[in-house]
Amino acid sequence: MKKIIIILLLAVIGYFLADIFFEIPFGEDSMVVSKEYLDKSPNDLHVANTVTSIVVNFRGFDTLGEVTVLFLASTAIGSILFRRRKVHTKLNPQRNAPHASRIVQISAKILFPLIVLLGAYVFIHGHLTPGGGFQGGVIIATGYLLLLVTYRKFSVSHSSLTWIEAIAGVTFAGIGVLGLILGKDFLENFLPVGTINNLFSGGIIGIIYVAVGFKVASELTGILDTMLSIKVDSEENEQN
Amino acid sequence: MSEELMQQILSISFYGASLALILIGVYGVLTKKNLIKILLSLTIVDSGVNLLFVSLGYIMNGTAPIFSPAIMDGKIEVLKTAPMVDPVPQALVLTAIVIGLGVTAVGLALVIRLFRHHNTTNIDEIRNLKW
Amino acid sequence: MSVLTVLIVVLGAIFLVVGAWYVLTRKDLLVATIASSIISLILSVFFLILQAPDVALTEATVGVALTTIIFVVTIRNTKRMEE
Amino acid sequence: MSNLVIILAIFGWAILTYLAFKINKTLGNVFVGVLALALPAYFFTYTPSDYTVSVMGMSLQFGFTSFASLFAMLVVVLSSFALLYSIPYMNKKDRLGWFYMNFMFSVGGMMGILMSKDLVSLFIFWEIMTWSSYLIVIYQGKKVNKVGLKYMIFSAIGAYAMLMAIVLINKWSGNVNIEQFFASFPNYSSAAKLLSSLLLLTGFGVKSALMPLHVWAPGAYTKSPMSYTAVFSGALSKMGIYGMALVAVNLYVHSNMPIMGEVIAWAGAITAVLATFWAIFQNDIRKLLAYSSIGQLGYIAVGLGIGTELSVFAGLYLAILHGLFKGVLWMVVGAIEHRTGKTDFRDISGLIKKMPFTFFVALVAIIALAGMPPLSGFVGKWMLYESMITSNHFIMVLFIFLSSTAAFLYCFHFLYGLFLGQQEDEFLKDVKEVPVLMMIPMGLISLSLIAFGTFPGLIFKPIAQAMSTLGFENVTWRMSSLTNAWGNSMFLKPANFMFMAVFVFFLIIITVVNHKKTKKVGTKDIANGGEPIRDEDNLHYSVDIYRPFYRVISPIMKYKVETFYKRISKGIEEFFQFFRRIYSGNGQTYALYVVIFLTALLILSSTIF
Amino acid sequence: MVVANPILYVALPLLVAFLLPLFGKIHKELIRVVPGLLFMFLIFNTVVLFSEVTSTGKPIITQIAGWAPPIGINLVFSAFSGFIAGIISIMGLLVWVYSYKFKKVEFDNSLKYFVLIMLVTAGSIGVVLTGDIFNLFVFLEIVALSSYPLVAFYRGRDGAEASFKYLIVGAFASIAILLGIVLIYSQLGTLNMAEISLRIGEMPEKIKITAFILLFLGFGIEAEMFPLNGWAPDAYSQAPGPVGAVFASMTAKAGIYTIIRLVFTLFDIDAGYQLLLGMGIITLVVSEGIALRQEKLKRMLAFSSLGQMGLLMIAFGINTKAAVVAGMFILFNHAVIKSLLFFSGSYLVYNSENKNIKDLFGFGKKLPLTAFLFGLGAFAIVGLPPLSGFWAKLSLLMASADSNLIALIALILIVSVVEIVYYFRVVNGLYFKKYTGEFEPHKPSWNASLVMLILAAVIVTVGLYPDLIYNYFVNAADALMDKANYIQNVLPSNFVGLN
Repeated sequence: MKKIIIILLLAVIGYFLADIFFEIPFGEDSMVVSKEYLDKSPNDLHVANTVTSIVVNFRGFDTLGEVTVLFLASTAIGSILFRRRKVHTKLNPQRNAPHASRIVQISAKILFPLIVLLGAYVFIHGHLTPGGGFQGGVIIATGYLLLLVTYRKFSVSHSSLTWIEAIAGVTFAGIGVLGLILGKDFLENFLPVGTINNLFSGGIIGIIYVAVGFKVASELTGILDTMLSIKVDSEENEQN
Repeated sequence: MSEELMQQILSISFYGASLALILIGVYGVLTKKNLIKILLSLTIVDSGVNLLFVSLGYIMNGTAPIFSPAIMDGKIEVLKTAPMVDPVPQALVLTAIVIGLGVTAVGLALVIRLFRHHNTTNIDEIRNLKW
Repeated sequence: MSVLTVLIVVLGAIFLVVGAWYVLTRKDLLVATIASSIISLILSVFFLILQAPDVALTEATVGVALTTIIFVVTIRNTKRMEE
Repeated sequence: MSNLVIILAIFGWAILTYLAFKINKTLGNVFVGVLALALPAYFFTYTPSDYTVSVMGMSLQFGFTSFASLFAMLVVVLSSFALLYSIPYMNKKDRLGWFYMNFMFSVGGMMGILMSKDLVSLFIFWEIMTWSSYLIVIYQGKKVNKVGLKYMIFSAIGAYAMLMAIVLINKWSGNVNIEQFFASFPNYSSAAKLLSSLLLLTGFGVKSALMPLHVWAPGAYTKSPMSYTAVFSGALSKMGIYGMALVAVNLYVHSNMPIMGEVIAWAGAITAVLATFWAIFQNDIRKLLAYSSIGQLGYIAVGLGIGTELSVFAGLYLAILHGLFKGVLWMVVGAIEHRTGKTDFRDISGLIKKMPFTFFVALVAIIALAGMPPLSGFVGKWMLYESMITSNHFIMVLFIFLSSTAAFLYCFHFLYGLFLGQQEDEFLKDVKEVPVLMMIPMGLISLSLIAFGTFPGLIFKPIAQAMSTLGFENVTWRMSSLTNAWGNSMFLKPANFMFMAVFVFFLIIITVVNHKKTKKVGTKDIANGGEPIRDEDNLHYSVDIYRPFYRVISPIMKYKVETFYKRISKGIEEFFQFFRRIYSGNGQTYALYVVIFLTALLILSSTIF
Repeated sequence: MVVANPILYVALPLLVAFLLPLFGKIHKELIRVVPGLLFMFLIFNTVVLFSEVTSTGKPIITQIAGWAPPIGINLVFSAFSGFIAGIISIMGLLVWVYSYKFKKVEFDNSLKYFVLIMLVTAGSIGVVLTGDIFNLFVFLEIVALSSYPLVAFYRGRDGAEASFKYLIVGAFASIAILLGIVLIYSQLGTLNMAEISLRIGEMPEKIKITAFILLFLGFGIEAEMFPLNGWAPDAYSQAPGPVGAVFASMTAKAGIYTIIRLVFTLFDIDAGYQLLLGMGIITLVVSEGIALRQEKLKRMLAFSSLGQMGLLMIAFGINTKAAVVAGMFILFNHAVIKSLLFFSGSYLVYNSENKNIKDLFGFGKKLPLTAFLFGLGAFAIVGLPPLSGFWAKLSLLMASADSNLIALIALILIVSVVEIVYYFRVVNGLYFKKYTGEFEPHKPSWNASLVMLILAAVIVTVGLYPDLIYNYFVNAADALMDKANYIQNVLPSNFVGLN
């Protein structure tokens, strides 16, 4: 009964939404602000990948927020699944299980640097080719995931993660504030823009994207590590 | 196949697929009792919205908004041979995907804690707070 | 845009809908999660067709890999089957 | 010096008093005494002037009209006496600083009400008065239970009705000035007239405990400390009368809406009868006085509602007088409670021996209350009857007559039960007369009651001045005689002397005749038909002395308004209990609400937008 | 070098949040000290910027990344948004002072707590200041994502359950908002709010209305509108004490801000005001009615808070200047008074397991100051003069009288009576019920007492002399209602006048 009602409700919503969407012509040029972006990205910023210039520069504030969201997610998961340090070694059965087979271990060892390299490539060339900080960061995080899964006792040094996280985050926000200090706007480019399609082009965009890459990689690795190292026994009560 | 027809079919497939994803996802959120299923449904809805957004920015026969050397000839002046698709929805969807990931991850962490607390993942049985 | 692409899109769209339904109805959460990662994969192909390589790359890494992993970890920590 | 300073000074002094009590009790008492003396000293010597404050684009005006200063006089006199009385009365209680602070706040609030020339500041001070009195009502803590809440709820209903009226008046008249409201009232549409006057009447009616809104009063009057109840019932309830007089006379008499006046008058008459009946059957002296207060306020409402010159005059006279004698009576109860610690008729008797002064004071006040000649209450009753007869309210006369006759019953009950009757030595052993500081206020007010009985002109003069604010110019009055519409006049001095002579004569005769027959009896000293008397049988004469009478009228008494209110509040709570189910605790349901809301908006989008 | 800049509201908390773990490595005490310094700086920022706005009478428009508004994202610090941002930053400092010693938490936990508090502040201020609709969405997500763990902060409670409900509903909100943004972008090709507002007439009617509905739904969830606020009471009641105040004074403010901007600035749909008014009335009545039937203190406070949000929606839905001024006043009051209630209330039920109202019976003697301040807050929120709540209620009533909404006045006043009933029930119990002895009173630390006293002082001062801040409300209302001015200030070149 409830399901039928829900289906009816959704049918109504679907009808209205479809009614709207099919009125928007598909595949037609209706750009307004984007034209400016497509014009300014290669000409003013000397950045080949317009998406990157939008993400990092024109709408860099969004990206700062986005990085914050990831940071928040990592903090949130840490807070929700918080463990005391002392019992950290008492890992769950999954982590206490025997290691993966030798073949997997060795291939993981070989794959890991390649994956990290790929990730680094992706975020270093974010302003030239598709991809960038997020994608590269996620790729690196999957590399660490490989190790975490393969070597059950492998654990990432939280201290170094914290450092990377903090430095990368501060680089991003700090570059923004540096612009302010130099008398420009927040996140405004204050470096020479270089030649388009060179690695060193786009001024601060490249630097920021590298910082984002490190940040994302460390956040996601942290998240994965937290989630993989959950202890099973029941939680201790805290009262307010 | 004519250009018009292709556009028609593409629009129906993209819009239709994204709408279907949204509605199916919402249906899942509303009816599935399992917490993890609910979160899976939410990711489906998110995917639907993202697909919709990107397909709205598409321009027929456009290219990706990346200026490649072939077009550039190494000059500062930009030559445009083909129209480029709208880069803004892509940038926004990038953000939206990451936000969706964050929400899903937090949700799953909550699921783990709820499971430890209630020893169930059925949403109907987790009702300590009501009225 | 070639006819082949259109064909892929139509098939993909159908597959998307069917896959989403499969995700919802499957009782085994692990299978459902894998199915949802396949949906993400198709989506990333769609993004590529829509000339959005950045989004495609993101969807491929986040949607296919990372989200799936987190779900799997959660399922390992809770119950595999939906009751 | 502007008027506002007085009020601010009172408020500031209240806080200082609180701090003084934190330091030392004696210091605090000194602070209380200083205010009690300074307040009348200042009030009767200063020259009023107007003052305007601008707040949030509204201009709030302060100043005394002659009508307000009539009530201000009552407030000042009564509260300074009550403050003096409090010092010994409250001596043994704790949290004195809190008590006195709120006491002074409510005095300041009352002065503020009287000084306000606009409705907003009136409302502000009204609310200050309300919550400070609420805080005193609940001062006694655990014993109070639900009384304070009831008081607060009813006050809130009244206050919000008033607030709504103020807001509407601001819209219709353009500002909140009271005089301009009265001036523009005739131009209101009839619906606006009805709405604004009903709301204002509800607001003022709650404080003056008119019948359907009186529910809070018995509890609140009895549960606050008696020294405050003297002010509470004597002066604070007069604020409702003050407002009602303003509204009733200015709006209905002068704007041709006599129907509202009739409503007030009938509400007052019914209140008078029913409250008096209730007062008769009370076994707690505080309850008795509380219901009696409600009844007396009914008389006043009758006077104001009829709206002729004489009736308003009578109403105001009764209002002032009621403040005085009820003040004394509450102080008497306080004195008894102070010395014996009891307030129930079952526990108290024969106090005349140990507390003769208190008895005398109570006697004076009771005679004034009952409206018998040598004392001032008589004058008020006389004028009230005359005004009712001259304005052809014959049925109402019956009501009032019934009520005043019935009032004799409880007056007798009060005097007899407390001071006369059976005497038990063990009970009276530790009882002493009250301290001097308590005697002075009671004595002085009683003296004034005697004086006004012969020279009512002492109060007639300010009342006549006050009447000019209400639009009755040149009211004639005499110092010690009453004239009526038919040209007869009665000189009070000879009449009172005659009455007293007769009274004394009979007193002597009865004393002489009965001298040999009287003997002291205890509560257990009773003839019985062979049944052994157990200890728990209370055979005090004055308990339930009116039971036969109660049996006669019990059918009327069964219907209490309170049950009606209870049912309403219960209904409301159950209604919302149902609403609570909306928050089912299931996250999915909440998500479903979102979807339903979206669907509803989409479906209705063509009609809404 | 710029000393004060709207951007610092967002940038600095993020910077400090990223750095806080490193500070923790230097010295553990820094974790608690540094956020306080940050909040103090934010208040300094507010003072400088606000005096500038007041003196020039024009909003401060900050570009980001050096691109003028339609291209880049911009922040608008006007008399309206700046005022709300100021309230949020001040409440941030107070929450920090209050929770400085709230509980002996471990290093890691207190680190996370302060990071989350800073980010929820930054997110709320970002929502209020931003001039770009997608940026607003991002900040809303930041607010939501920092609220989830805050709700679930204590393990002993059912925080996770509340948080999960919030997450589901919040995810719906973000989907609806995103869909609305998609629709707007597809038609107008821009995300800047000023430009959207300028060119909203170009959108086809049907799409415009659907976009409006979707955004209204999404923002309504954040603004705790009635059928959409199922998550709110749970979240309020399960969060740690100070976080309840955070919700009341920050996230709810951000939510109501979004819906106000939507109706007032973004769209030109007149029915939007009526819709807001209607939803406000329903929210008010239902929430206050349900609050009457609550047995748990925090849940009661939560429902009362929802009722206040309804009142806010009513005030802004009436859409006259007087009403908007009243709305600003209520907004200010709600932040101050509800925080005081949450602050003092959480100490009253500190040791109680279920936070039932009957657990605090007789605490008036045990915790005299806390109980007194709770009582003061209760007096203020029901609108007893001379406390600040009264003036807000009075101005709202006068505004609705000016708009001929007489039935509304009666309704608000009846609801106020209901409010009095349940608040005074608690106050009565606090002072006049017997202390059960079941729960040990927990004395608030000096910093908590300080915060509560500051809030109480604000309530009393504003109550005695409302003109002290009344002008700010008027300026804010002017800034909000003058849409043309907003557009002109953001887009000086594109602006040719409103159609």
